[in-house]
Amino acid sequence: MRYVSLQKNKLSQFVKSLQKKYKVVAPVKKENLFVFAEVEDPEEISIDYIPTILPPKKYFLPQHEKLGTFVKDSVSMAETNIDVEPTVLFGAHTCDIEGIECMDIVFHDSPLDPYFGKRKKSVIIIGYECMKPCDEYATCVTMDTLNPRAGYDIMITDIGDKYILHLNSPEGIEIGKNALFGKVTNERDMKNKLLKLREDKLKNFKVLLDAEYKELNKIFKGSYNSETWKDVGRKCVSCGNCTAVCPTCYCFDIYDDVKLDMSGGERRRVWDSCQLDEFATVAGGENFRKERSSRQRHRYYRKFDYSVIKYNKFFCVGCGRCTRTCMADISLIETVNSLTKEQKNAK
Amino acid sequence: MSDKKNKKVRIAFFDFADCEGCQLQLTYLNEQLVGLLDHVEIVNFREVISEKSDNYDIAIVEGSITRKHDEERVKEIRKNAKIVIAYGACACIGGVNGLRKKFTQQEAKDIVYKGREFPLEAGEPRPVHDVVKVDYYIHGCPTNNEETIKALKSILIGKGYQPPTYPVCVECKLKENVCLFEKRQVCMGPVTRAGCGAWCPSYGNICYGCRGLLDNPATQGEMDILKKHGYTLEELTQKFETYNLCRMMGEQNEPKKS
Amino acid sequence: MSQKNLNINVEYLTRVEGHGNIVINVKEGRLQKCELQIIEAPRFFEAMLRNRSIFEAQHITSRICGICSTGHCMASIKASEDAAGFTPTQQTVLLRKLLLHYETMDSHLLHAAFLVAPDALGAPSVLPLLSTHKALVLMVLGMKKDYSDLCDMLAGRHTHPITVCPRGFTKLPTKKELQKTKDILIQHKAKLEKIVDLFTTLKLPSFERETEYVALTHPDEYAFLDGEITTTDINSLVHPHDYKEVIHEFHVPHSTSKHSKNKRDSYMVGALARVNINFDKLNKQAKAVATALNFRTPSYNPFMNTVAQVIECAYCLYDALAIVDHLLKVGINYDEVVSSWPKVDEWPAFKCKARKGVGAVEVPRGTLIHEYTINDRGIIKNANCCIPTNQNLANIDLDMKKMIPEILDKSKKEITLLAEMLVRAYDPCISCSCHLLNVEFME
Amino acid sequence: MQSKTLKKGKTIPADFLYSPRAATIIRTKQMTANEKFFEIGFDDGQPLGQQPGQFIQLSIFGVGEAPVGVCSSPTKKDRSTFEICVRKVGTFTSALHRLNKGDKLGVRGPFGRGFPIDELKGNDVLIVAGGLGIVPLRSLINFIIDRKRDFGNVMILLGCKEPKDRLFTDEIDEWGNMLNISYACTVDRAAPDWKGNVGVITTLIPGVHIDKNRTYAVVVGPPVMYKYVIAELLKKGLSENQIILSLERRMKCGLGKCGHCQINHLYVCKDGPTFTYAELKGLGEAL
Ligand SMILES: Cc1cc2nc3c(=O)[nH]c(=O)nc-3n(C[C@H](O)[C@H](O)[C@H](O)COP(=O)(O)OP(=O)(O)OC[C@H]3O[C@@H](n4cnc5c(N)ncnc54)[C@H](O)[C@@H]3O)c2cc1C
Ligand code: SF4
Ligand code: SF4
Ligand code: SF4
Repeated sequence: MRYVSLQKNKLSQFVKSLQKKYKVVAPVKKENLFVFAEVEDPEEISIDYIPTILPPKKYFLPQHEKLGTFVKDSVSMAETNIDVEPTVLFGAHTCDIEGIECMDIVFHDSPLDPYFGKRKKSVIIIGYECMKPCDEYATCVTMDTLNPRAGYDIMITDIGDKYILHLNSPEGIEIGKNALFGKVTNERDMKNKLLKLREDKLKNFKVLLDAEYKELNKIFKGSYNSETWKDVGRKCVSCGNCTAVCPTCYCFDIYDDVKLDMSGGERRRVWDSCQLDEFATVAGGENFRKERSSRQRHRYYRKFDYSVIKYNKFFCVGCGRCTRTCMADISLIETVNSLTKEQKNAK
Repeated sequence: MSDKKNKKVRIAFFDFADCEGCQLQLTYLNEQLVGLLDHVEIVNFREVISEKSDNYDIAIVEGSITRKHDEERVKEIRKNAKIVIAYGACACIGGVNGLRKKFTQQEAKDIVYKGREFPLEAGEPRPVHDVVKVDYYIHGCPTNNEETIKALKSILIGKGYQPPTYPVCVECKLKENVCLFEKRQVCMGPVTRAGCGAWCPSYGNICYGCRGLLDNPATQGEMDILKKHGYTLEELTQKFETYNLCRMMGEQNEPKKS
Repeated sequence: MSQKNLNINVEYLTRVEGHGNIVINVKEGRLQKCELQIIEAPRFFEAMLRNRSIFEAQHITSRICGICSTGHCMASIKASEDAAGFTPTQQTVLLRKLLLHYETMDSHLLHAAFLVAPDALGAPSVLPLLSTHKALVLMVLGMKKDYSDLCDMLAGRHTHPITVCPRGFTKLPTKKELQKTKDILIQHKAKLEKIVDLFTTLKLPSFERETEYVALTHPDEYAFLDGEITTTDINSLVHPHDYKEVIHEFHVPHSTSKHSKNKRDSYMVGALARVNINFDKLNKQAKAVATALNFRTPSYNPFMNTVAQVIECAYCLYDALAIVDHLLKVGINYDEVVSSWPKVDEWPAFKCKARKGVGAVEVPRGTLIHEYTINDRGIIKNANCCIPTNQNLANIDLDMKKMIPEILDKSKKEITLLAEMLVRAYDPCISCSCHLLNVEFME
Repeated sequence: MQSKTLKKGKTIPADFLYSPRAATIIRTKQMTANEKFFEIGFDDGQPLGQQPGQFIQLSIFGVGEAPVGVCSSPTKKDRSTFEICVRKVGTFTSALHRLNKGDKLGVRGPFGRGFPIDELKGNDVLIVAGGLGIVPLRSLINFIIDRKRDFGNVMILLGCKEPKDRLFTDEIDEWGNMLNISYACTVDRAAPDWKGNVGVITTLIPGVHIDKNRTYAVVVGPPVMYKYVIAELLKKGLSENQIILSLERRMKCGLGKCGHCQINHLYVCKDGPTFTYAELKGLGEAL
């Protein structure tokens, strides 16, 4: 059984049943925006939300993470307690699920990052399919992350009169055994129905990028020395917001934190950003990406070119966060369109 | 500097023109302070204890240097101390004291001491490094205990302390705050040195830049942003000035890494 | 009386906030000179406020003094709102009162337990008390930590509060935080009793000098945040706008600092003045403390200021609890969150009333007044701040002048100590006063 | 999909990937005012097992970590120790300089891709070292010396700022005495008593005789040096594949995750630090 149904007014009850076994994190309102946070009362969940300030990557690679503890005069790290509770990530959009997949590739790429690995294993991902665009910043249509594909345990789709849950893993199937759910008798019909639904919903989504998915990499191949980077660099204030909010940015710094009594301490890692002055600076002061323009270019290339070379995958999932968050109004859509125009004119 | 010989490091606090709010922060440390006292001995802390001593290793200097007499006093402190730490915005960058520089000394006196017949000694407010060499900086108005502790620990184990070179936004985003710009407000976070944990934005206020402009601030970028938001050039400079006037008036910049 | 010669010069008086010297000169048993000198560097805040916006005035003036920053914030905000014509909501007023109570309790407690008690117990500082009165010291430390936590929850931090600004708060406490506030405050009831117990055993010097007492007063409440000015010498109320009718600032030849007086040569502000004037308005818990500590109004003993502070601690604690209970009952309205500045779409066209505004607040050390004259963009064109410590300076000098001859038969050490204790009893805050005081070295 | 069964707060061993192994300093030697040499051995007696050109992450708890190249050859007689030479430039390196014989430190690694020994075998090797570049190259030189019959002619060109900056001076003379190894040294500026060459290292290249068909050039030095040296080597007729470089970038994890050392799509810590010029050519951020 791969599909079950759920009455629309039963969503809260479903969450409650999950809370018996898991910590549930879901989108909740924070002022005029949204964040993923632990929910106590299912009513707190805002299931209709635009992408949260930080993507769910924080559950797999926390902002600050302990790598190990050490005691004075010893040189290896002691056992460390990483606090991974069995967690349900509830209501993740398909773009964010794709983002988690990207992180997964990087951290599983040999050598496997043990901390990420452990956390990944402890989180059950329950997605919620988007039927309409979030806002004018999302480019999920072009990036092909609009529809559920993989990387989730359960996907919830609103088919109008009720929800359909696609159970995509043993854990998902286990959860699907809950008495709350109705049977879906004809699975093939349901599959076709969903396919049709996905075709139909496309017309709700405006295409904002002037380049198509398959052209994107080629455009970047030709744009390394584009003037566009200078424009972007002039505007950028190097605040690092765009990388913090990106679901596929994973760079980090490592630092030691000593205990007050100096008897030992912790080695920790913290999110870092390639947009910051110091990121590529070495002792002596040489900075290999001194210009803001080169740092911005680096960010874009990590999404649209380097990742393709390394992992054969775009590392932009089209969530629109970097554009939404940028106080300098640097827009991914405008940047990519400007590159596209340049490339097309050049031909 | 470590406790190799099991000798406690002697720390002395001194204050100059300031509000003493940064020293006050330390009284909130409580248990942490007790932990620290295993390694250090506080020999001068006028606000809390009566005893005084000239024998110290680390001098923590709070406040801006203004008058001739203060200049001499801080030079004496520099002579006595192995390490001098500028503590708080007034000491590190001049802080709000710098605002006085919008006026000449005479103008300021006329405004505040109207009708006074007696002499009044004042001086130009200056960050400590304008008068003596400073080894480390702990920024903020007020300083943030978390950073103070971090810095003291690092200095005590001999690794020294270099405050962040990135902007407040970095810490702000990690805390998942709604950016003030997304609430139609303007913020100095992008050009201000981090280390406070985005204290003010986390409580819904804007960043006022109390930790000083970054070494390499995107001033033009920030100006463009503010202008776009309807600020005049004058209002804009005012925003930069609240804490940074000493630096903006071309006084010696805060020296780069020591 | 002895034919004594005495020269006392206490440089950098400790355990007060800011820098001050005490100079006493006695020749052949006659007092030649006796004054508290302020040696803090002048900082010119009134000048600094010129051409700044009312939306940052509280941010800037809070930096007058780290200890009194909440008080300055409140006075500043009230002056700004008064000038610009903003009226705070009921909820805002309650939360501001709450914050001011935290400030008062914290400041009084620090003063009473850590700065005054060591003197009364004959210790040079609070540190030796750690061995003799360990439990108590730790308890007070814990209480201080609580106040700082409470301030963190409500204002982001204690020193230089973040969330308080003209028009309201930039962040409002959650229900959980209110509940936690209540829990903490309830625990303080018993702790306060211990402090009261300590003060029943402490012997404060018995010195008296009748003077004028000045404070805000309010028909319905013990005045802290709001009220009109009154004194023990006048029988009328003075609107804050007319504060200059009571507070006459003047320069004196023997000192370079501004002093204040009304009809007499000096007056006193602060806890003692407030309790003397507003005793009726205290809640029953505070009155009980007054009885326990043998406090009778009017008290003319400046050393009793500390006792008055303990009484006020009780008032604030129970009033704070009442406020929190009320807020828990009616719930916080989160739509009242304000931006610290007008939002960017309001800003270019922002207009307000152009006129004078005055904010008068009772802060721990007495009546604090900020007066701003603003233009229609809310830009301050003229500012004046009247600081409690300043207002007390003349009174301190006169108290010393009366007290020293009375105790000349004591040793120099004892005289010095008593003089220091007297100054400390006023809990002077010299950082504050020094925004307009000068320095003069007596060698 | 894997089954997800982790329990709350489970304690896991600090992973070896991030957890250093305990090591002890066996011997130190102050080489110049700013460079110090350390011989280090793991406390469990295991050899490091590095290839020439690989690096390790040194760790001093409380201070942090820094990458340093290993300057001893795996063919060294006593395999239970290895050697490094570090210049004092910042926080970590200063702390390291304070350590002496008997002090403990942590070591992770070896990391990265070393010099392509298999390709060098049977060929002539031209070694070009600028400044501190001699440090990782020393491991290659010693490797070649120990396996001399596997290699053809070896030429060593050394450049540094001043004569007093030269490292491994005693060994260099020895290298010069070895059969089939020739060496030349130049300094940027020198006192009158200096008898050797004066000028930047590129000035030495036109003078060397190489068989362009069977020579590999291995170049390590400060970033500014590469462009000029490569141009000279190309003039000599070497192909892009015959020029091997070792790069230095900021590094934190050494595992190809933290992103600091990235040059375009390459991670210096994992894909490098040694690269052929062919691999780097055209990468905007490499040279
Ligand atoms: C592959 C490789 C091999 C190296 N081999 C040697 C060697 O054999 N001898 C030697 O003296 N130096 C070597 N270095 C350079 C050495 O790593 C730096 O000098 C050192 O990291 C500076 O650290 P610091 O803490 O003293 O300086 P800080 O300026 O305080 O740097 C702080 C941190 O930034 C990172 N960092 C700063 N500069 C560099 C840099 N140049 N490279 C990598 N990370 C950096 C480190 O994590 C360092 O701990 C090598 C670097 C690399 C990448
Ligand atoms: S969010 Fe915008 S201003 Fe900030 S670093 Fe990214 S591109 Fe630059
Ligand atoms: S609120 Fe201020 S500090 Fe925070 S991200 Fe926005 S601009 Fe930066
Ligand atoms: S947010 Fe800005 S003003 Fe506030 S403490 Fe931090 S640096 Fe200072």
